[in-house]
Amino acid sequence: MSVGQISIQDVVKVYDPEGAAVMAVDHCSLEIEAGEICMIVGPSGCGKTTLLNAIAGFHDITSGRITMDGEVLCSNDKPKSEPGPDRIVVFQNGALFPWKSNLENVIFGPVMQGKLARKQALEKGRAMMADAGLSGVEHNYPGEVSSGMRRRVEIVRALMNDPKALLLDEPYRALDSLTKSVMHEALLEIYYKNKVTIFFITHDLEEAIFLGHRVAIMTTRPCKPKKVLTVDIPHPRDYSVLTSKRFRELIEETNDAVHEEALKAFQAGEKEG
Amino acid sequence: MAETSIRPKIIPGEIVVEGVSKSYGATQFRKEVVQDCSFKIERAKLTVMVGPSGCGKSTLIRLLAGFEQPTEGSILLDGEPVTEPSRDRLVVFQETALFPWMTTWDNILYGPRARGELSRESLQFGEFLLNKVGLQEFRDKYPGQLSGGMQRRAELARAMINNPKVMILDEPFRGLDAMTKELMWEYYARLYEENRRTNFFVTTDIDEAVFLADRILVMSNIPTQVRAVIEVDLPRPRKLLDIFENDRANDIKKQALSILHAEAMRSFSRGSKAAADFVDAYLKRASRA
Amino acid sequence: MKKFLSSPAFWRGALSIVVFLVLWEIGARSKAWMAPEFFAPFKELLGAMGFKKDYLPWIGAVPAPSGVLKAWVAVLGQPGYWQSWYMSMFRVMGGFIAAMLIGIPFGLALAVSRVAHGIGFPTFEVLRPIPPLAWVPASIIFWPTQELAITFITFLGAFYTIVINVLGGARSIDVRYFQAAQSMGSSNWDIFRRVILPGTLPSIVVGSAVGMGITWEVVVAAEMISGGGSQQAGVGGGLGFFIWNSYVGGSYEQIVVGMISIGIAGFISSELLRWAGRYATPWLKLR
Amino acid sequence: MEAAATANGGDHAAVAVLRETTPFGEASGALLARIAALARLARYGAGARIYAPDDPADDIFVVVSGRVEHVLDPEVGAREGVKRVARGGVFGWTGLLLGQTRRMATVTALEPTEVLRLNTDDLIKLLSAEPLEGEHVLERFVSMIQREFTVPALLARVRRLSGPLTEEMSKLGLTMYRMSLWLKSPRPYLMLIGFALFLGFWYLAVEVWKLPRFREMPGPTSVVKEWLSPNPTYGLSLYTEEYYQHIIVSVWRVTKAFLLATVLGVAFGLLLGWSRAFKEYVFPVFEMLRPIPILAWVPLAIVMFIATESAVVYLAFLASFFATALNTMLGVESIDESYVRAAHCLGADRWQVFRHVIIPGSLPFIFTGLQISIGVSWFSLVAAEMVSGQYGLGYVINTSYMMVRYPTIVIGMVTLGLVGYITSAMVRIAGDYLMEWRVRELALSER
Repeated sequence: MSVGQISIQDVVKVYDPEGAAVMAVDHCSLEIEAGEICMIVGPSGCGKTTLLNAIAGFHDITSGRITMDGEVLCSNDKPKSEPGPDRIVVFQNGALFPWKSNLENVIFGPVMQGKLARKQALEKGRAMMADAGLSGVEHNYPGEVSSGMRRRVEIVRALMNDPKALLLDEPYRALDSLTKSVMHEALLEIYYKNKVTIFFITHDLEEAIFLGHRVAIMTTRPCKPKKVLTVDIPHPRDYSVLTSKRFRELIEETNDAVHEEALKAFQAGEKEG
Repeated sequence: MAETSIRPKIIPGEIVVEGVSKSYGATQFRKEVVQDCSFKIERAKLTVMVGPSGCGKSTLIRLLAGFEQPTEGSILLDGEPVTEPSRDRLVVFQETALFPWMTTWDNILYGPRARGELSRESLQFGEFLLNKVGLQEFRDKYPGQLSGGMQRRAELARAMINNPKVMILDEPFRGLDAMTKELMWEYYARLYEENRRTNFFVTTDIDEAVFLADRILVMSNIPTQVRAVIEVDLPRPRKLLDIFENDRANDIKKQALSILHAEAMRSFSRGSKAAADFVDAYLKRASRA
Repeated sequence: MKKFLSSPAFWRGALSIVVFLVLWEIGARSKAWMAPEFFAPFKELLGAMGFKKDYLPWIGAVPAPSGVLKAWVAVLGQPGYWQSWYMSMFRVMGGFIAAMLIGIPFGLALAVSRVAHGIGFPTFEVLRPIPPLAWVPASIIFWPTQELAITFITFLGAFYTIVINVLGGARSIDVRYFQAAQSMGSSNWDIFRRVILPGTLPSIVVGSAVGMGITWEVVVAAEMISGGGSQQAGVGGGLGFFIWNSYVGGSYEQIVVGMISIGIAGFISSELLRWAGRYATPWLKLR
Repeated sequence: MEAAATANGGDHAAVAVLRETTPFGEASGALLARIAALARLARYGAGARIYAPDDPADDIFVVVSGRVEHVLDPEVGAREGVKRVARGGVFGWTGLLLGQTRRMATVTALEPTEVLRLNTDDLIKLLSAEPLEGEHVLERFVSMIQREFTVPALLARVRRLSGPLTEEMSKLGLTMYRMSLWLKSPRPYLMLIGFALFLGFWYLAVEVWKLPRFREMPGPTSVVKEWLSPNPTYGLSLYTEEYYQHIIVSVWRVTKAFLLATVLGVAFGLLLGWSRAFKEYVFPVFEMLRPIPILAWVPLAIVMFIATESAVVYLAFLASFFATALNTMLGVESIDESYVRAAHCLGADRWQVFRHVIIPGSLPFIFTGLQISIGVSWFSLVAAEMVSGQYGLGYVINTSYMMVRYPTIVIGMVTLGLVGYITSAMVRIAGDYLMEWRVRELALSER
């Protein structure tokens, strides 16, 4: 039985209940299959990140339940779960420790948990970095390599802990589109090797359909799944998918749903995030 | 209020760039950024320059805007050499250059006020532009209180009030999220199609280039040169969905992509950070093909 | 405001201040409660460590808050106390305003013209490490009156900070703003007035708030050194002199009264400046 | 096929040719001579094949006379398939490419041709012997390869002169280059004008014009004379023992105060930033005491401390402590929350997060605090010494005023400035050393 099944059941999140009582997540339910790439698409500031924070254990939830492989992460009586190496977050602006070299970053997890002695961790770390095409930059600091490479070091750092799920918060937003296309392929490559569940938040519909097995389109704030699309393009996928007919049909099918939400956010003058 | 036409009478705004080179530093630390680069920006056309990031496009923009002088070669606007910044060639920068300490309205009026040409018409024209970019309610707000998309529109209005011969845009939509970006593409295309002012648009995003351009200049890596010129004969007004389905558009995209790959390959040998990732994909795809 | 009052943070803060005062009271009174025999061995130990025997080290010598309060209430009545407030305030304001009037244009000149920077900045940097108080003797010799001498020292205290902040602020204005203004046809004066000045305003506010804090530090010492410290028959006056006088006169409670008064004066003037700053830069306080 | 002939006499001719070739042209005479010595002259008849694809790529060729045709096979996809190379032209540089040992082109002599053959490995060894210039020549080689031959499919990096030495050397080269830039720019001369103006005015005002207020002031000449004279009239100059005694006393006091403030201040600041409860309890008292000017403590300090020595050090300590604690706290609060969250995700417990994220993350702010704190401790030390010290520079300045030894006042002030500057520079250097990652990042963004 492969691992990493996440089920979100009727989750509600209200910020500052007594004061402004801003509802960020409104009775959201979503099942994410084990080993699946599930894409969450929605306009900026619609509460997607709040959902991710709840799964990761950074925020509590007002009501509802989130479980992973049957084990309760958070629920009504335990509103906040503990962050752990079974579900690791890759942050939007990156969170590699700038004061540690890339290799030191990669081995941080296992060494901290005491799972691996430093020597084995270094060996495994070098192997995984080489595997992801990062050989040669082990001893550079994150600030010295390109943003695309930093992204991949961060994903390798997560995978060093053999997590059940990767939670990605718009990881490729700041990259220019040429580098972005490269990063998509690199992520798929890593996914095919490690078959870890991926919970991926984005604004970019094209990115969602190109990468995802399933795409959940969320409403503007407070966010809940408005439409869940199954992308029946076979994996492994590569760049030619982008110009295939089926891909364009899927885009058309979901475009007006997404556009509608974007326009609502646009008019409301919703500032970024 | 009558829709005053903002189409200028005779159509100015043709830029000819001839054998331009630009380098910084001296002796062994000299860095050639632009090298023997020549191209033409046709009047009343939307020319898009696309190239890998870090390939010297911004340097070319600074040369076109007159912020810097080329080491060799010449740049002519309607026959006149470009020597210093002027209202004829206005730049919309990648990060917003709205003055944070001025309200949106004061920002828009900055040009006429600075030149002492603040007349009733320019006020009226400012009002017209403010409505056109849909920022009436945000008139007294400071730029910091506007969202990314709104800042871009305010900046376009601030440039248009000066009626420049050429609008120069340096990856203006890069910071925006994907959805707002696509909305801004259509919005910007409408703006261009209305007054057909010469526009020079720089980007790293091929989809953006294909959707917006009448003509695409595909640039090489440092030292920058024009690698290819592709005419985009798609009909106007352009709609995102039909461009997306249009096969001609896809061919143009493929053509541009293959050239850009070759460019990124070469820059890899010089260890340029930005292109390194680009090459990985090419090598993988080449090996898989 | 109501939310702040009811929040736990406020109560915890209040509690810690009360505890601090109580401890201070007990410590200061250590001479009294340590008198009985019971503490004799403890006193021997203190003596052995080189401290005075009959009270707790350090804190024992400090007057108790209750005493300080009593002294403060008594002093409030005396015109001399308020006169020293006025004298110090006058000197601080004199030095501070002079530092603003000279410092801001000097800082802007350094930022705007390369030649001015080339000439002025190295000399400025060489003189900066010399602590302002080292200038006191030289200032007394140079300036005719004591008043001017002290005001010059407060001027120096604020001047360096203001110039550094203004220079840093003007330099940090993004080049894009200049380029945008230039392309829209602004003359150099226009750019200075409508880009450089507003762009530097936030750092002018920060510089002046910090500068104000330093002037209060400096005025105290200058008054002590020139007015009292060196036992010279100067006209004296000002809170610094008030403190020194209380020390010489042996009423330690008044020393603490003087210290707290200057603390309040410094705090108020810095806050006033920060408030004025917020008012002058509305675009900084966003939604 | 290849008539190899090495003629020593040919060295001069070889140097002349090398002078004309693109990559070697800019090298210095000495390096050129050594390269020429390496070269072997070779002659080919018209139509002779010099090498073909897959031959071993051992030598680099420089055409002395005649012309060759250099044809890259189409599969390589080079921009210019066919290229004619005449005198001063270079070809056959494949050996320079990383991991490339086989030829890729066919080269035939179009007419009787003379060439210089340079073994690639020997050339690389020679160039690494002179890293600075060698690196420069190789750099030219790379840009030449870029411009004339595009070989996308082949793509390999040019073999670099590896080894730490070259990196240091190029850094040295960079600083020397910046130095030469600085000298060429008007800045140093303006600086001299600035100093001249200041000292000139001081000299004129005091010793020549004798302006009203300036009359009693000590002039620059008297100060310098006093400072440099072996037996100074007022007993204090570079030669007297006492001068250094005062300096040592002051520096030792500041060091004691600074170190104590750093240890306590950083620990206190980290706690303030790290635990919200601790901050809510303690910070109000801290903020209540902070506005009190340090120097208002002087009389109280004298009362509290029996020995004036510890009173002076206490005052310098207090000033530093507030600055360090506050900046350390700001440092902890400035750390991006996602770093803490990332560490939690990776299974680090609270203490590990503190050690591996909070402390390194707040280092930049801590060092800003330390820079301010060293300045402020000098600031307070001087005043404390002036009011109550027995030794130290502050004491010197004050007593020399009272004893009407005016030049010594200025000597004291200038010494204070120098010593203050040196100590804060040491703090900055320590900071750069500890935060190498920041230094590299800033350097990178600068380039």
